[in-house]
Amino acid sequence: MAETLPVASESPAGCKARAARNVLGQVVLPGEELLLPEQEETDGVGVAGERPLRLNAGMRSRLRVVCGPGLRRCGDRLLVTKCGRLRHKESGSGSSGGIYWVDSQQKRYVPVKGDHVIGIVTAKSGDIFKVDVGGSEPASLSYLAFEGATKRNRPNVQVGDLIYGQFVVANKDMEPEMVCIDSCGRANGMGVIGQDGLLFKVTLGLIRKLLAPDCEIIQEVGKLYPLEIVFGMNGRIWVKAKTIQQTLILANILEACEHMTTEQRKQIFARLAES
Amino acid sequence: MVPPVRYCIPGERLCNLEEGSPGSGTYTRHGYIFSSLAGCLTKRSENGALPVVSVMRETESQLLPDVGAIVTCKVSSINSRFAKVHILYVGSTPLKNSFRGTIRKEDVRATEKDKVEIYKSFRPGDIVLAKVISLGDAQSNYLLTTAENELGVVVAHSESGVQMVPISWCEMQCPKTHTKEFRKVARVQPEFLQT
Amino acid sequence: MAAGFKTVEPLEYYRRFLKENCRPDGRELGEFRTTTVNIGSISTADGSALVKLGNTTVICGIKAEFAVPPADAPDKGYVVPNVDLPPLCSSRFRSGPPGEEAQVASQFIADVIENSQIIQKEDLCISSGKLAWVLYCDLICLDYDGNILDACTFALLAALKNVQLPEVRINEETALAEVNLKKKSYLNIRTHPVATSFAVFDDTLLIVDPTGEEEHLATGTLTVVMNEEGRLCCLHKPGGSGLTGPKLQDCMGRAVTRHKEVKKLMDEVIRSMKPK
Amino acid sequence: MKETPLSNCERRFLLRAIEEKKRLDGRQTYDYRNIKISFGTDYGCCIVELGKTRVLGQVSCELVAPKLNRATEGILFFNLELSQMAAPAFEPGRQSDLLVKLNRLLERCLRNSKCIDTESLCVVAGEKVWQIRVDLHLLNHDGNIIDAASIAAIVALCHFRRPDVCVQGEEVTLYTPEERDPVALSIHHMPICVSFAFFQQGTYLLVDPNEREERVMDGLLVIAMNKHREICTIQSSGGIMLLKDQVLRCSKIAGVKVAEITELIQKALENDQKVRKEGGKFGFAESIANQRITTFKMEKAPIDTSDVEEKAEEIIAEAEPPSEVVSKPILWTSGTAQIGEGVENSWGDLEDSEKDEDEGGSDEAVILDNMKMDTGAEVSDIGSQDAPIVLSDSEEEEMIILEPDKNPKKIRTQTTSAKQEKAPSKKAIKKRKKKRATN
Amino acid sequence: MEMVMESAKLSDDKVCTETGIVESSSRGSGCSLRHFACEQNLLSRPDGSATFLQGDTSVLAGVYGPAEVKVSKEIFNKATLEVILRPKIGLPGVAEKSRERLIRNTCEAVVLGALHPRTSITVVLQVISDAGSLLACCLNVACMALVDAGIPMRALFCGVTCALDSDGTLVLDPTAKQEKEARAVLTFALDSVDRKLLMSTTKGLYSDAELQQCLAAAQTASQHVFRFYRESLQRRYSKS
Amino acid sequence: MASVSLSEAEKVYIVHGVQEDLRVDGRSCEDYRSVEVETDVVSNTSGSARVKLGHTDILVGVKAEMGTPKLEKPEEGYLEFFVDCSANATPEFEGRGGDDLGTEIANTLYRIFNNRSSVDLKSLCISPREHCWVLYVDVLLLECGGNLFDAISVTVKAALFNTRIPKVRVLEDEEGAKDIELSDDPYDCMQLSVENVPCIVTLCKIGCRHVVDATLQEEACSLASLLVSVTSEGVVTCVRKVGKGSLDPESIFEMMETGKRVGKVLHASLRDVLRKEESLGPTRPKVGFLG
Amino acid sequence: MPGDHRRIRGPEESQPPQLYATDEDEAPAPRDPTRLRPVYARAGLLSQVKGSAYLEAGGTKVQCAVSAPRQAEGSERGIGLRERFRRAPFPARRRRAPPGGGEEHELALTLQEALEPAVRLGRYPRAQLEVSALLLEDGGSALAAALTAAALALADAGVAMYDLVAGCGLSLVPEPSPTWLLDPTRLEEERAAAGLTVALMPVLSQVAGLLGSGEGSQTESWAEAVRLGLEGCQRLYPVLQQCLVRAARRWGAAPP
Repeated sequence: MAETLPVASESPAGCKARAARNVLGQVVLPGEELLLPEQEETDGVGVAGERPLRLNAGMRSRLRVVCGPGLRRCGDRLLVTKCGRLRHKESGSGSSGGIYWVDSQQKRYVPVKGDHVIGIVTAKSGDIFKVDVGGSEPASLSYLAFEGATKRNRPNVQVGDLIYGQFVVANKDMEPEMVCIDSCGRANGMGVIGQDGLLFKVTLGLIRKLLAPDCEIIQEVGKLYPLEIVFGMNGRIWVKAKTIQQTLILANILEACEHMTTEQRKQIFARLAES
Repeated sequence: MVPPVRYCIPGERLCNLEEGSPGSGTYTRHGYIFSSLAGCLTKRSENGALPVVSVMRETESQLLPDVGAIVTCKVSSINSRFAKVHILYVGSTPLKNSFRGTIRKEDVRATEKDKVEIYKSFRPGDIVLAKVISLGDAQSNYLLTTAENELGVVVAHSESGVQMVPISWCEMQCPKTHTKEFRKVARVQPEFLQT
Repeated sequence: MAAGFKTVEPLEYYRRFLKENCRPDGRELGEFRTTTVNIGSISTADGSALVKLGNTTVICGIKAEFAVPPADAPDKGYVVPNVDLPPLCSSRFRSGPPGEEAQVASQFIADVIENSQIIQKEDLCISSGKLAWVLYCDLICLDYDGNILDACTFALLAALKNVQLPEVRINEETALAEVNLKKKSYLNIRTHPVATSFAVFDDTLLIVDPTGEEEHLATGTLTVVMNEEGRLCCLHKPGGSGLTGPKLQDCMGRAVTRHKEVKKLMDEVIRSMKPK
Repeated sequence: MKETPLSNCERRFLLRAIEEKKRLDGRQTYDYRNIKISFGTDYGCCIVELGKTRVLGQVSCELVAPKLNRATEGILFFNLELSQMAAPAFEPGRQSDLLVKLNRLLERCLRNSKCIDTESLCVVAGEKVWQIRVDLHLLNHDGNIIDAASIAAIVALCHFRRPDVCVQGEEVTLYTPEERDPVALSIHHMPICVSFAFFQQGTYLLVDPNEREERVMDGLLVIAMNKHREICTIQSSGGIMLLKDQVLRCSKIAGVKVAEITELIQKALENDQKVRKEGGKFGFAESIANQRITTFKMEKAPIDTSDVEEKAEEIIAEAEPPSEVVSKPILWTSGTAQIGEGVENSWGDLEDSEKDEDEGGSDEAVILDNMKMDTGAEVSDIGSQDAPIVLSDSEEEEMIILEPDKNPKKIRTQTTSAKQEKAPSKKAIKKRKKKRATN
Repeated sequence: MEMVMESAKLSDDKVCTETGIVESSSRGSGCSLRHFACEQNLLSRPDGSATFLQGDTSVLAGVYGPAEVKVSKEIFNKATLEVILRPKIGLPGVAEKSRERLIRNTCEAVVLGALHPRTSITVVLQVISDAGSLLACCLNVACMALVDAGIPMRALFCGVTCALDSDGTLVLDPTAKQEKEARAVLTFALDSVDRKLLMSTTKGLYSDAELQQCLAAAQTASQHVFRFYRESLQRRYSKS
Repeated sequence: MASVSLSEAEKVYIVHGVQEDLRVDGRSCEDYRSVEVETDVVSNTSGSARVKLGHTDILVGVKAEMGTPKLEKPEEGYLEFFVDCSANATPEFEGRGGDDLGTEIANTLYRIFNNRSSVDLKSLCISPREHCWVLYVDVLLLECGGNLFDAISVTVKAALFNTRIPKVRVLEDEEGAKDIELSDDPYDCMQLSVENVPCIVTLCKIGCRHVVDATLQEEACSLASLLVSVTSEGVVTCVRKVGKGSLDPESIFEMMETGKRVGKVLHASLRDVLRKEESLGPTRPKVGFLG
Repeated sequence: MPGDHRRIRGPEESQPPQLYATDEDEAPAPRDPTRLRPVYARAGLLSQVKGSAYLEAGGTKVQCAVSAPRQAEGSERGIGLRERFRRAPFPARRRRAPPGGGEEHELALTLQEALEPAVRLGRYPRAQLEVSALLLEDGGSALAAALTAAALALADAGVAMYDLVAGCGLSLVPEPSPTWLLDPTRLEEERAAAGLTVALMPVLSQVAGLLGSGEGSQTESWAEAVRLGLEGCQRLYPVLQQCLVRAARRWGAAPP
């Protein structure tokens, strides 16, 4: 009664893989499989046939293509693991390849090495701070990871303070570790965030949108009032304008951007500009 | 052919102290040696000295990790300061329910302790040979060390899930992807893992 | 030392055996462990049975008591099954109220009773709306080595077969029950549901009657409960790796044979109980 | 799971905003957030949304025996649940202080205010009364749980219909909705909680605080009131001192709010009534806002299942039929049998332990016999318990079967043969016992 | 102060939904799914949330994760998945527990927990109203909520309930009334990649042929459900 | 159990002392510490007492409530014991710390009262299988200074002695419906006979001798002790070995004898004290924190 | 009742039919007060625990198990030996709804206090040995049987001990002629005026446990009971010995 058949071979429905290139910018769902450019010629879209050069092809693609969030390599294809729009960025040289990722609107943050985030100090223990970054476990931040900090003069950080920092260690096996200095020991913008101003949360999708180069939302917001603003990849935004009122308005606009089409947004800004 | 084995049970009086010296699995009381286990009696005497009387159980008699014991454990979680492990074996006897242990950063290596980085020494899932240095107090777990050449990682899997082969005292390599990963590698690569 | 390998790499260890179409305990993939049943083990219970599947041991004791029938069904009695996994059956379990596993098992047994109609609740009614029997079926696992669902189902069936209820009359004037403990009669067991459990290995390989370890390593399990006409009264697949129609069909084929085996065993035992 | 901590700057900002009479969501000091009431298809079921705070209410009933001291009154039971869905910090099945506090407040607001006519819930005095159970589930926690809960509770109670009953002597008959229209509860008035959050030792106050505001408030004053401006319960927590006129001012505000909310509730109820009467669509499906891009609907979808039969037949045809070979059971003693040879199994064979019980039986006989002569001999009898040991030695070999180096086949045959010659003897013993039992 | 009140819209077609009489006649072969509706991301606190309606059956789900995990429940190489099922009336009992287990194991089959070791993924399900095929609805809402929370999955899954009435005719997505009258009720969970059976639980007696038929029917039905998933998700991302 | 940790030296000192029949606080092996008994200390109870035995301080309140007799004993009332190990007795009782000890003590109390002679349960019955008095005995540990069991049993006895149960009349109307009438005169009430209520004497094995009424320090030196409940006639109703040590048979027999001897004396003195307390009546000066 | 929603519920209340039985069961037959019922003991039956023992004395059936030492939780105070005693719902004539509450707690404590003297706890620092006894059928002297079984289980688990522990139950036949009966049956226990359970460490001849109560009687009578009990325990010893040796043989403690 017990026969050994690998799953894949007895899955007719599963193989309707589309070419990654053709679905760029479209909504993809978990479970979909995407073909990488170099497989397209070897086997036409959809047919999962025998390919002598597969491993070789696999090797090549492995060298070129990087799987961003929401994608995983399965065999020589990409498996979609999150729902959202498929994005692609050319790697400096290679024509195809580069980085593929899924742009989803999730709220929960998972630390990624190099990300800049806003954290809340929850505890001091020994020579480290515990910082809540909205991930599954608090990040650790060393007393010495501040500009000009030494064993003698420790930075003045209280529990409850906001920290703008960067992850130096972030992988699934380790407790994340952040610092407030860059490679050459400079703060450049990182460190404790001012005592007033307002902190609020938006989806990670929106943050990515806002941090995208030449994002017009930012420009428009900038036109409204003079302001200080900090974006954390973990979906936290800290904003401060001259008055409470202005700060509130800014915060509400940015939150609203979540579900506004460009036109709607334009109108709002227009209205505010008048008032 | 061996003489018929004598089985004895806890509390059984074996002999008085003149006839033998108490070995494992026994205790003495009022000048007599009593058995404290259910097992079979063995007398062994080196060069005419008093025979050592002890009671043996073939099945695992050792129940607990003890200070100085070599234990086999599995890394459960790590952070920059220490690695948490589950102790699976004491010596060669498996534990029915695993005990938790901790390998602190400073106990990973014998030399250059300050240069040690935990995540360059262990990863969750690794199988590690270690030695018990203390039972820890009420709160903390067993404290373990790998600061010996013979101690450290004996089995580790690469990202692609393949068992890696050690290539130096601090590196292992995945035979499939040929990627190298850092580990605190134990010198003896125990054969038992290739059954 | 293979033992070492076994605990360090249990899955690999198993795969090596399964490649050879056999298992570490020497069974074939489709082979059950020795099944032993002993009926009437507990004299203080109104009905009892002890079932062993290899190491797995389940004892079922049934106690019958009086109660007022449920308001919504005045001519029905109660059957109250509960599975208990005490710490002594495996160090996995802690003492205290039933854990998830025990609750799931209890619910499964309750479903089997309900679906298979093994006894009609109407048979338990003594006087409509006034008095009915409650059958407390307590299943206690003494040794947990996998596949308790099969063991429990069998133990329950065997114990029910063994139940003898005393004669009850309702005294007219006092309207109280009068029990004659001397005169007892067997329950009317309508069908014989038999459970057959499978474990799925690496999403593909089906093995029957998994041990505790096998269950632990398996990527999914499946339990089929069938009655003598080959009708199913339960297809219980709690998640795990996916199966296709044909695979299911295989399982049912095995279940049919298993039912024959068990039925035969039951009849044998029952016959042996009859005073000669 | 832990709550995300509140940062110092948030706290400071909130307080400063409040001083400037500003609120994060742009409300004025005395503004409530939007209230949305939607009903389920079954009676007594509603969802109340207070801004982002959501509460699900469901009323149910059953016939029970009344309380001894209240023979002619129905029973009201309230239960608010804070499920983890509403906020990560809520642990399932834990009676937190907050939960206890809220439930007490609800009971004071709705039971002690006698807003439900419990006398009318009596069916047979001292025997059968209706127990009305109000289950409230917090679905999303964005502050001011109690107001939302109290609204949900009273709305659900108003919306609820209980099956009609009639009593003839002893007989109590329940009618299904098809037989007789279910009856509504008789409700005297509608108490509603209004919460006031106080800041800076009571210098500033806000109506309907949201979750962030609650986190920075010093104290809370809850006033339960009906539209006749009767206060049903009032509770101040957080240990702030309030001046008399502060409380009076709050009660005035509460009066206004309650009036507004009551009106809203009645509108909602009437509306639902209307739709039901006109046989239109109702229930939550209708209350989902279609314009939102996060929502999507699909009408009834026909599905072609014409081919399932042949599919099924195919599969069954392909599967190989169940094997006919069935292993033969081996009977050990009456009441004990097994299938399959004794593979590894540390419980020894049951038949062995069974047999020992029988030995026990036979021993009993022995003891009884020589008990007559003298009891001293008995010790040896107990000793003679190792009779079974001798017998069960056969089963030692079975342990050895596991050893791969040995040849299992051979030994098995040995053991089984051993068993076979054992079995009958045991039967004999059993018979003897039976006789003893019978006479 | 402003108050919004959502009035239930009237609609032309007069199918009275709570008494399934009209249905059962309208679907003689019984082979249709009731109208579906789904709203995502409707709760502010959880990381992901969804509500799912099949006819008048509706369930609400909230998902947290990957979040912190209790040390006692920590698993070193994968996420700890928890499912909490909350009945509408009274406290959860044994029945809920065993359903929680069914749903949890189904989710585990598709969630890529290995990507987030030593974290917890919690799915809280709240029954809003039960008008038949409840378990199926629970499965569907759980899946949508997981997607909304952005939990990595190797496939989607859906639940389909089939009922066999006394004369053996097959009814898909039955109402409470149909379930009550049915001789057997089978509920399956199927995955989106190769339509395999992930979970099954059944009531009543039925033959193996009937089982295979129900399974086949469920597989056909699942395609509609998955299309529904896709369309609602496409709509959701239409503005980003 | 509340306990102190002692150094070896301390232990040796105590043990040797006991050998010489000379205890740290100057008592001999069979002496009790001074006992302060005070009854009627809690107003809203049917009876209450507070006992100070050295540092051990126990408060017991008895509440008589009407209930239905147990199925198996339709003509009897019954007692319910609840022991509260309040955290201010010792920090170890924080949270659920004291629960185990609490149940242990309660169980022991059930044991010593689980016989016909101790209390006349029949007298607590109002109308068979319908109504009876239930005596809820609440024990509150205020401070643990060793020898809890003895102290508690004494307090319970005192509280029961102090208990007043209102008289009730069962009126039966024509169609046989029973109706119970509580007499409204607060002084018209019945009193339990505590003549046969036993007291516990705990004998603590220290070295090869045993002492009564051990202090915490002494308890720390002893591995095992024997708990004997004795009535005023010196009849033993309950024996129990306590502690993780073992005892040799002979010493057990000795201990029982001692227990009996000491118990009789204890009862005698307690009786006098209670009589005195009562004779003073309400006039007596109330001492104690609840006075 | 706590944990009730974790069990499948029955009716609110139910009574055993015995209450309505028309005929009362007969009084226990007079017998030699020193007779012990035949005992069947077997160690090492269970596969999933460190050590186990099944003991059967007359109608009484007990299963005991010892789990491998657990790491004692920092907070947990029960370092050392931890006893659990459970009676299955069906051993007595009246089904008792779990959890057993007070009684089980007391018996567990007695077991624990009676076994602690025999176990060399010093050998198990910061660990917890869990012994659980399950009473399958109560044919009288259940506690005693549990005691003996637990001791066997400990020995079978390879726990270092000073000595075994054997338990014996006794009950006092009420007036007119009060006599102590050794190893009473359930019927005898139900009619007894007083009951007593003694536990003995046979080799060291030390009393490990003692628990008795009932209608008051003179110390002499109790003393006599204890003596009788201890003698009973001594007579049990050979059975235990045999049982353990057998177990030892079974797992084949071959000479090294």
